[in-house]
Amino acid sequence: MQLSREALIRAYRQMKTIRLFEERLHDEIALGEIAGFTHLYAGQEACAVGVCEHLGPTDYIISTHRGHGHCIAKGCDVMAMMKEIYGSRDGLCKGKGGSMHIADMNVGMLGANGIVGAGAPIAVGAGITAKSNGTVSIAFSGDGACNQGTTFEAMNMAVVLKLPVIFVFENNHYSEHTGEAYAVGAESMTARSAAFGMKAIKANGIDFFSVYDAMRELIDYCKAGNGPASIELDCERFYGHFEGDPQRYRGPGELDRIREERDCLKTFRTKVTEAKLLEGAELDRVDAEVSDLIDRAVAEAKQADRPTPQDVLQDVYISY
Amino acid sequence: MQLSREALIRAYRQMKTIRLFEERLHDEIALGEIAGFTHLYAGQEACAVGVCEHLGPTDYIISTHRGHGHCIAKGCDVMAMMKEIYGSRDGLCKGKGGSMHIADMNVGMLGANGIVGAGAPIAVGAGITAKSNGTVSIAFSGDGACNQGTTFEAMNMAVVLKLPVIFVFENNHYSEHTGEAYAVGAESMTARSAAFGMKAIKANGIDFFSVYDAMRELIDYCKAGNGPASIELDCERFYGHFEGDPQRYRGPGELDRIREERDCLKTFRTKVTEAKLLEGAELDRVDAEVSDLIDRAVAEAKQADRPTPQDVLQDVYISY
Amino acid sequence: MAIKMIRDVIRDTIDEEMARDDSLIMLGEDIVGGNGAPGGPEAIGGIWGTSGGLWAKYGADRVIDTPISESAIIGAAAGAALTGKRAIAEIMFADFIGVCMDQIWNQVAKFRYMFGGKTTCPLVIRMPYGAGFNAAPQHSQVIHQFVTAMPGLKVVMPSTPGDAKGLLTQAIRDDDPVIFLEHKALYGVKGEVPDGDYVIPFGHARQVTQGDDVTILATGMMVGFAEKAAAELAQDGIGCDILDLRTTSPLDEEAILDSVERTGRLLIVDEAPPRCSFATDLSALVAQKAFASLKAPIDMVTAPHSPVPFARELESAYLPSPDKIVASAVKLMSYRRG
Amino acid sequence: MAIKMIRDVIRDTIDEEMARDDSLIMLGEDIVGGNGAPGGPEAIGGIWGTSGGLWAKYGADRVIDTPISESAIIGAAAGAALTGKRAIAEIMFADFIGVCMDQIWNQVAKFRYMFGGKTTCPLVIRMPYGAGFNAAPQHSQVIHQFVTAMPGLKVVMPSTPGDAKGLLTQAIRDDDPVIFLEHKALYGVKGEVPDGDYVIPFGHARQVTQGDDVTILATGMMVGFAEKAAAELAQDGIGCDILDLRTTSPLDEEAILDSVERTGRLLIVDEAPPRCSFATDLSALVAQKAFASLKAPIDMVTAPHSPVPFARELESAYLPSPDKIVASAVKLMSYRRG
Ligand SMILES: Cc1ncc(C[n+]2csc(CCOP(=O)(O)OP(=O)(O)O)c2C)c(N)n1
Ligand SMILES: Cc1ncc(C[n+]2csc(CCOP(=O)(O)OP(=O)(O)O)c2C)c(N)n1
Ligand SMILES: [Mg+2]
Ligand SMILES: [Mg+2]
Repeated sequence: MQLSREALIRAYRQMKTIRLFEERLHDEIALGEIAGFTHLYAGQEACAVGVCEHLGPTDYIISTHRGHGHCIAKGCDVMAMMKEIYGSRDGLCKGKGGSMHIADMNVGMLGANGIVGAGAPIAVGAGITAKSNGTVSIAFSGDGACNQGTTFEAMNMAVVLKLPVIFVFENNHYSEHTGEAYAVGAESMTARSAAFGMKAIKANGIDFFSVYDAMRELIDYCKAGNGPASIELDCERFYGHFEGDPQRYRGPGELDRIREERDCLKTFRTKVTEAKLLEGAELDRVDAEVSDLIDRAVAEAKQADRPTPQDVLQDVYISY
Repeated sequence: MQLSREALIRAYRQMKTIRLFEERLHDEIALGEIAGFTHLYAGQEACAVGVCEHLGPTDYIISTHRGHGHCIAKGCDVMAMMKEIYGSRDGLCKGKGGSMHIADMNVGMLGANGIVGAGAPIAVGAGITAKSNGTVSIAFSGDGACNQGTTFEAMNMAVVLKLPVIFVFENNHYSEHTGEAYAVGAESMTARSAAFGMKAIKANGIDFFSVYDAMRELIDYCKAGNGPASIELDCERFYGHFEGDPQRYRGPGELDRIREERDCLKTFRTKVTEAKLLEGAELDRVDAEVSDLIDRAVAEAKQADRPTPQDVLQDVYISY
Repeated sequence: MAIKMIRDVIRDTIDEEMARDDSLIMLGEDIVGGNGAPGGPEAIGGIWGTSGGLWAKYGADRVIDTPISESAIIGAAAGAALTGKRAIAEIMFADFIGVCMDQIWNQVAKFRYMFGGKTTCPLVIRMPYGAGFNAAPQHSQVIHQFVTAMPGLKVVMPSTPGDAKGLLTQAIRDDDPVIFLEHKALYGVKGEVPDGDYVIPFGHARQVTQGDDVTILATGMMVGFAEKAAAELAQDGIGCDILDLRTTSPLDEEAILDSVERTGRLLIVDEAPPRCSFATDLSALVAQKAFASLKAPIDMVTAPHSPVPFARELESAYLPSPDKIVASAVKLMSYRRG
Repeated sequence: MAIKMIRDVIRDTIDEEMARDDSLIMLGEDIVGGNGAPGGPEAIGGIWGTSGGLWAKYGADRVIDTPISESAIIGAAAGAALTGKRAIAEIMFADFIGVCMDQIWNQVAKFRYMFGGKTTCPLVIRMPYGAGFNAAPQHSQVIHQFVTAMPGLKVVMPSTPGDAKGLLTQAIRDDDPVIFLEHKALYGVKGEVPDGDYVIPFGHARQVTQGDDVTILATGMMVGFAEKAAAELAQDGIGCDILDLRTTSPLDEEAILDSVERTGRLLIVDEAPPRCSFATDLSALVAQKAFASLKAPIDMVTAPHSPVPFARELESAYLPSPDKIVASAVKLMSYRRG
C-alpha cells in the first residue's frame, strides 16, 4: 500500500520512539532507577506500529506484560508513561500500575496486562462494542500466551459471535526462556488459529510494510462483518525476557545476529531511503527529536511528584 | 475387527447394563426417589463401551457430569454405583459424591466430574503415568466441553509432552440447551483438534463397531509413542440434559426419530444377528440378566445404610 | 406492590433496566437457550428461568448466548464494560468461579485501581450459589468468602424478593463491578416487591427482627434460618436482633456495632466453611471495634471444614440450621465469664 | 548444620526427595528452561532458581517443562498423583491461581472426599507469593486467605531456611495435597538448615520470641517484621510472644490459645487485605475460644482493602511494617476497658 510522506514519517517516529524509550529504560534500570519487573519491547516495533497505524481512538487494543510498544503505538502519552514507570503520582496510572499495567481508555488502549493470556477475552468484549461502532478490537498476544486456555476460549467465542476482533500473535520465538518450538505443539499457531474458524495469516514482523499491509486486509475483512481474524508476526526481542535476564537460552551470536540482520528500524530506513520515499536526513531529524523527547521524559519523570501513603486507598472504587 | 463370541456378548451386556441403569434411574427420579442433579447417558452406550472394551485397569479414563456410562463401561461395580446415586454410605463414594462424582481408582476410573472441561487436564497427568506403564489415558468430553479453555490447554500440553492421551469427544449435538452448531465456531471439532498437532478422526458413535475399530487404531498409535490423538463420536442423547429438562430445544419428532433410527443397542443387535455372530435368544438372555441385576441394585440401594452426621467430616484429609 | 418469586424479580429487573438503558448487554451460557438447535433460539431463557423473553425483546446483540467458556464470558463482559457498555454476566453456578477467577480478581476488580482511577467497568456478575439441592461438592458452594476478600469488588447477597429488586437495580446502575449472588434455594421464595423504580443503596443492613439479647448476623438463605430460630428463642424469652447484611462489601459496620453494643452478644450464621470466611470477618470486626461491649464469646454457626456432601442426610448435617442457631444462642445466653 | 538461602533449600530438598523416591515428578513453566531454544535445555532451572540441575539429573520424564497453561499444569500433576506418582507443580507466581483455581479447589482439594475416602492425591503445589518487589497488582499478592478457606488442602508458609526444609520434606511425603507458599522476598534469606532427613510435622507453630504481654501471630515475611517490632518493644519493657504459625491449615490452635491465655492480648500480622482473611480467621478463633482471657480488643495489622500498588512509596505504605506493629502493640498495652 502506498503511504504518504507524512504517514511514513509518523510510522518511523512511532517506531523510533518505542526503540529509544526501551533502550533508555534498559539503561535506567541497570542504574537501579526503576522498580519492579520491566519487559522491554525493543525489536518488535514494526508489529505494534504496523498494527496501530490503522487505528483510531475508538478502535481498541489490549496488550501484554510487554506493553510499552503497544501503548506508544496506540497514542498513550510518552511523558505520562515514563512517569508511570518511575512510579510518579503524575504517571498515566498514578503510580499504581507501573510498567505492566499502562492503560488509557481515551486512546482505546485497554491496558498492558501481567497475566499471560488475560487480554484476549477482554478484547472479545471490546469487539462487542466495536461491532456496534463499526470499529475493530485487537488482542496482542505472544507465542507463549497462545497456549493459554483463555486465548483459545476467546478465539472460539469471537468466531461464534462473529465479532470484529483480530488476534495478533507476536512470535518472538520465546516465552520467557522456553522456545516456541517446544511450547506450541501445533504445526504452527497460525494453522491452529485457522482451525478455530477464522481467517489466519502470517506476516513479517520485522518489516513494517508487511505488517501494515496485512493488517489493512484483516481490518477490512473484519469490518465487513466476516468475524474475527488472526495474524502471526515473526519478530525478535532484542533484550531479555525481563530486565535482569541473563538470556542463556539464546544461541551463540544470536543477539548480535538479530540486531544486525533483523532490526525493523534498519529495515524500514533502508526500504524508504532506497525507494527514495524519504531521505536519511529526514529520518535523522526524527531520531534527534525523539531522542530529545525521551531525554525530557526521563528528566521530568525523575522530578515528578511522588505518591503519598494516603494515595493507597484512592481509586479502589468509584464510590464505596 | 473380528471379535470373539464372548467379547461380543460382553460388549452387549455392558451397553445393555448402561441402558437399563439409566432407564431405571429415569423412572426412579420421576418418583422423587433420588436427590440432586442427574444426567443420563442413555443413547451414547456405544461410545463408552466401544472405548472401554479395549482398556484394562491400568489404562485410565476420566469422565464428565454424564458419567454413569463411562463408569459401568470401565468396570465400576453397578451395585455400588446405584447405592451411591441413592446416597447410601455403602455407595462407591460413601454418599459424598453422588451421580456426578462416581470414581474408582481400582479400575482406572478417575471420576465423573461436575466441572465441564476439568477432566482433560487430569487425563494428561494420568497420561504421564500411562506413558511410564505402557498404557493409555482417555479423556471423555462433550461437544460443549470442547470449547472450554482447559480442554484446549490439555490438548496442547499432551502434544508437547507426547503423551498417550486420547481425547474422546462425544458429540451428542447439544451442550445443555445449546446446539453444537452454535457453540463450536470451528468447521468441526475434529479439524480443530487436528490443528493442535494430533491425529484426529471421527467415528459413528451409534455403531459400537465403528467406535471399537477406530479406538483400536488410536490406542495402538498412542502406545507406539506418537503422542496424543482425538476422536469425535457422532451420537445421540435420549433424555434431557438433566432429569427434569423439558427439552424444548429439540426439533419436532426428533426424540422419536433418534430412538427409532439411531439407537446403538438396536444397531448392535441387528448387525450381530444379521451376520449370524450371535442369536437373538442369546441377547434376550443377557437382557433378562441385566434387568435382574438392575432390579437387585435398586432394591439393595433402597435398603442400604444411610450416612450419619458424623460422616460429614470423614475423609476430608487422610490425616490432619 | 406485587407478590413475586425471586427468580421472576431478577428477570423483570433486568428487563426494566435493559429497556431503560440501551447500552446494557448480558452474556451467559444458555441464557437464551436453543441457539443452534432445531427448537431454538430461546427455547429456555436461562436454566434458572431468570432471562426468559429477553432475547426476543432485545435481540442477539444484547442477549448473548456463549459457549462454555467462563473466562471468556467474564472477559467479554469486562471488555464491553470498559468500552462504554454496561454488562451483566451470568455464571451458571457460583462454583464455576474457579475457571474464571483471574478475570474477576486480577482484571475486573483491579482495572480502576491499577489504571489510576481513570476507568469504569460497570459490570454485574450474577452467580447462583448455595446448597440445599443435594447437588454435591461442585454445585453447592458459597463463594462470598472469596469475593468479599477481593478489593475492588462489591458483593451483594439478597434474601427477599424486594431486596433482590432494589439491590439488582443498584448493581446494574453502579459504576463499580458487582458480584451479585443469588441463592438457588431462594429462587422460588415469594414476597412483596415495590413497583416502579426501586433502588437499595449498598452497605445498608436490613433489620429483620429486633431484640436485646443476641445480635444475629446472616445473609442469603441463612436469614430465614435465623428468623426461624429467633421465633423459637422468643418463646424462651430470648430476644434476637437479626441483621440481614445484604451486601458483604461494602459492609454496614455501623449497624453491626450498634447492635452488638446493645446486646453484648454476637452470633454469626454463615453457609461457608469456617476458615477465613465472612463469619470470621464479622467476628474480627466486632472483636476489634466493639470489644468492650461483649458479654460472651463470639459464636459462629457455619458449615464444617469439608466439601458439601451429596446425600440428603449429609447435606442437612453439613448446613447450618435453625436448631443449631437456637443451641448457639442458648449457649451464649448462659455464658458466665469464668 | 549448613547455612543456606531458602531458594537453595527448596532446590536441595526437592533433589533429595527425587533421589529418594522414583515416583516423584515435577512440572512447571521454565523449571527446566531453554527447551526448544538454541541455548537449552536447562538454560535456567526455574526463574526463582529453585530447580537448577534437576532436569540434568532426573531427566525430562520427571522434570517437565510445560507451556503457559496453569490449569493443565495442576490438572496434569493431579492426574499423575491420582495414578501412583507423587507430584510437585510450580505456579510461577501465586497470583496465577486465578487461572487454575478450579483444578485446585474443585478437583485436587475434593477428590478424596467426593470419591469416598478411597483415593490419595499426593501433590505439592509450590507458589512463590508476596509483595516487596514493586511487582505491581498482579505479581505481588498473597493467597493463603483463599486456600486456607478450602477444605481438603493443607497450607504451608515457611519463614526460615530450616523450616523450609522440614516443611517441604513433609509436604512432599504427605499423602494429602499441600499448597506450599514461598515468599519471594525470603528466597535470599540465609539460615541454618539441619543436615540429613529433616521433617517438621504440620500444625505446629514455632515459638519465635517469648513474652508475657502481647501474643503476636504471623507467617512468612511478617514473622521477621514482628521480630523487629518485638525487639523495639522489648526496650520499652513490652514482652512479645511471637508465634510463627508455619501452617495455616492445619492450624496450631493449642499454641495460639495457650499464648493468649497467658498474655491476654492478641495482635495478628497478615500481609493480606483485611476482609475474610487469615487475620480475621485467627481473631475469630480467639474470640470464640479464649474470650475470657482477653484484656483488650484483638488488633490486626494487615494490608488495606486495596490491590497492591506499584510505586515504592505506595507498596511500603501498603505493607504491614515493624512500625505499624509497634504502634498496635503499644495501643493494646494502653487499652483500659471503658
Ligand atoms: C498466567 C501467567 N502465567 C505465567 C506468567 C509468567 N510469564 C510472564 S511473561 C511469560 C512468557 C510470555 O511469553 P509470550 O507470550 O511469548 O510473550 P513475550 O514475553 O515473548 O512477549 C510468562 C510465562 C504470567 N505472567 N501469567
Ligand atoms: C465449568 C462449567 N460450566 C458450565 C457447567 C454447566 N453445564 C453442565 S453440563 C453442560 C453442558 C455440557 O455439554 P457437553 O460437553 O456437550 O456434554 P453433554 O451434556 O452433552 O454430555 C453445562 C453447560 C459446568 N458444569 N461446568
Ligand atoms: Mg514470545
Ligand atoms: Mg453434548
